[in-house]
Amino acid sequence: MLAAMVNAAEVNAADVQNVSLLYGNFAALRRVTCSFATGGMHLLLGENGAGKSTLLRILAGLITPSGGTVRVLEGSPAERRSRIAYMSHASMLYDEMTAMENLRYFAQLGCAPGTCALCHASPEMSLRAVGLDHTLTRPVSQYSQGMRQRVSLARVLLTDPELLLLDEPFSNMDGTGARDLVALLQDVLTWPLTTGASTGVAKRTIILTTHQHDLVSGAVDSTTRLERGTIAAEQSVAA
Amino acid sequence: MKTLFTILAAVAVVLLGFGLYQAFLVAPTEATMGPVQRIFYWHVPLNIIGEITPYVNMLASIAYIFLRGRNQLAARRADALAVASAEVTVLFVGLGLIGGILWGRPAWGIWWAWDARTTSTLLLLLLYVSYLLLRRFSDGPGSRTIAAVLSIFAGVDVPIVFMSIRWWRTQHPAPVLTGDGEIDPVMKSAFAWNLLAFFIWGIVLIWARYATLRREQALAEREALQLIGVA
Amino acid sequence: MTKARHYLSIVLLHLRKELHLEWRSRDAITGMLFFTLLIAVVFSLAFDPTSNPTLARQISGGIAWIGLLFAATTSLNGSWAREQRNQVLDAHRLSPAPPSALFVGKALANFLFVTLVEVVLVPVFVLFYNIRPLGQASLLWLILPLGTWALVLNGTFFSALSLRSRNRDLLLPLILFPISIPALLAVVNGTTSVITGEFDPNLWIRLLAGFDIIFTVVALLLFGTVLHAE
Amino acid sequence: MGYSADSIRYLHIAYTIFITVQVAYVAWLAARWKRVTSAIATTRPPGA
Repeated sequence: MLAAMVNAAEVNAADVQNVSLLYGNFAALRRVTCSFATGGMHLLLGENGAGKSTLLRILAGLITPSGGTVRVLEGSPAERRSRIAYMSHASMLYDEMTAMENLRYFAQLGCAPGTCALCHASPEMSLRAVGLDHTLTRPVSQYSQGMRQRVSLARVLLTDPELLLLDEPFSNMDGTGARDLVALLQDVLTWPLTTGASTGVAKRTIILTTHQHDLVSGAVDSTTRLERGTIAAEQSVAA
Repeated sequence: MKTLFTILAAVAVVLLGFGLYQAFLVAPTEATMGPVQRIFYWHVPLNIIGEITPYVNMLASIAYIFLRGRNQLAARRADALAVASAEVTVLFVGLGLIGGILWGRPAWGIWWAWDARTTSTLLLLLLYVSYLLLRRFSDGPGSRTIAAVLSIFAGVDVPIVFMSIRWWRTQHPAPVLTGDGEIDPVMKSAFAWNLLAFFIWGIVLIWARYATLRREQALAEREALQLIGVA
Repeated sequence: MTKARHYLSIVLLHLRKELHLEWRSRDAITGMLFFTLLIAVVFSLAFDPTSNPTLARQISGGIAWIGLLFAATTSLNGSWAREQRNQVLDAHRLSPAPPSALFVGKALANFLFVTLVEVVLVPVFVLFYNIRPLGQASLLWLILPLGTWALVLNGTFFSALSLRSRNRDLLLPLILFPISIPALLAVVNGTTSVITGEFDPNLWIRLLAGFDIIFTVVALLLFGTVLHAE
Repeated sequence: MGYSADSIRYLHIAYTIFITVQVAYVAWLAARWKRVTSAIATTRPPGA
């Protein structure tokens, strides 16, 4: 039992080995090898086009790499789909519906058979968590960029994911809004896991990319820098 | 493998030549339609082989979908075979249709009769042209899978097309195009030689196209490896 | 059992969302309706159905279905474009919900839209082409839904198939029309036989039913592959 | 023989098309083969 726990603690949330991705005659990623420890916040840095978003999409299982292996939560991204959440710079919401309508829809989509009763309460909770009013009746298209970003994050939190992949979560946000969001993410890391935690020691992990890295510099546990599709630097911050 | 291909190609060319000789100099001239009936000796084999190759395409596509997550090399082979057979389908069925049109004009006085056989063959051609168009219009990582899915739809559609067109034509009176009667045994053997020739020729063409595609895939792979900085 | 119930609930969820979104914009229905009406008008100008009642009987079924087919092609692409905007499609690909449920929900929604257009269209055609069905009109209750499902099923599937390709507005008809020709032939002939009463539509109804069953199964089996083809 | 001149003419047209198109396809294939072969020769094999 003890051995199992020790093992579980050593397993990484995500392992990427030798991963390459090609689009025609352009290499978005070249033999990237890196890992993200379980628990805590990990930052992916790099210029535009360095491959950050691509790497996140591969971890989410949205893109199959041209070569190499990806392990997420000790499985393939497709197998772990229900325990991963991904937020892209697009909102991934229907513009014509309100925030609550969107969230209810996605909450029901994420339900496993027979567990739907559990999910119905969470849309309000996650909207409140990101600091939005769940009684708003306007369609999402009329929200400000920052508000849409929050709803987008609320959608990610809906399914109670173990691994959160966030692509530029603070873009289009003002300073205070972004700082609130960082605080929220730090808070999310401490939330107890109710699903998918088979080992009992599972912790939440956040992998995010951002341009405003000074915002999160105090909160992150490791930084990985990508440059033109390869890993340029990897360092973990001692707690 | 290479020698086998050379032998096969030589056999096909010789057989095609022999078939032409049979069709033009050995087989007797047909009584009612005259010399133009000799189109038959290539027109029919082209269509027959062109109706088999769609199934090669469909089976290769099913194999591709099944293999793509398991065995990259085998999947790529299946994909190349699918493209090669689709192209040969379009080539053969297209030529067969042109032959039919040129036969119809002097024999019946019309270029095109919407009879069961020509119509279903035309639709067969359109199906595989659309498959090749899809391959041309979509690139990127998923394009092979998507083309394979279309190929399965097309393969399922082919018998339905043939059946529905036959029903359509039996409900509407159509000109009687083929008369029954004894076929001259010399004509029969000339036809059989040509059918054999086109069977082998079809294999040779698919093989050659397949080999070219495999080389192109290999080239793309090398370029890819250079891109990601291995080679 | 719970699995089937869950699948059904997800299908209904997608269907409700489609109806909801369409209700907000009403783009697809208005577009299709007006498009098909225009086709009816343009063809009646070309053929003059008043002075050729027999001809009008023989061609009105074909005109109606070809109009519907064209109209559906123009709006079907839009039904997936909705999922591509804001990358919602990625959310679907990441969700553990069965992918084919998304397809079925969308196809059902499109089926309802096209049916609605037909409901408006039938009296218009009766009016414009002076049609009084000479065959067994009740059979239309079978022919119309079967034909609509054939059209919408393949249309929805192939517009998802052409989602990631260049030139997708052009590509959809290029791959949809050849595949759907047996269904189109059957539905046009079935409809014409009811209007003219000249031949028996049973064969065509059976062909339509067979086409629907076969292609529904194939589409359900392959939709997941199409959705995750990247 | 009383066959129309058309009969022979169309026969010849048909076989001309059959042969020309297939020869053209083979030529196109050969050109493609040559191109890809020479391109492979100029790129280094993987791992070299």
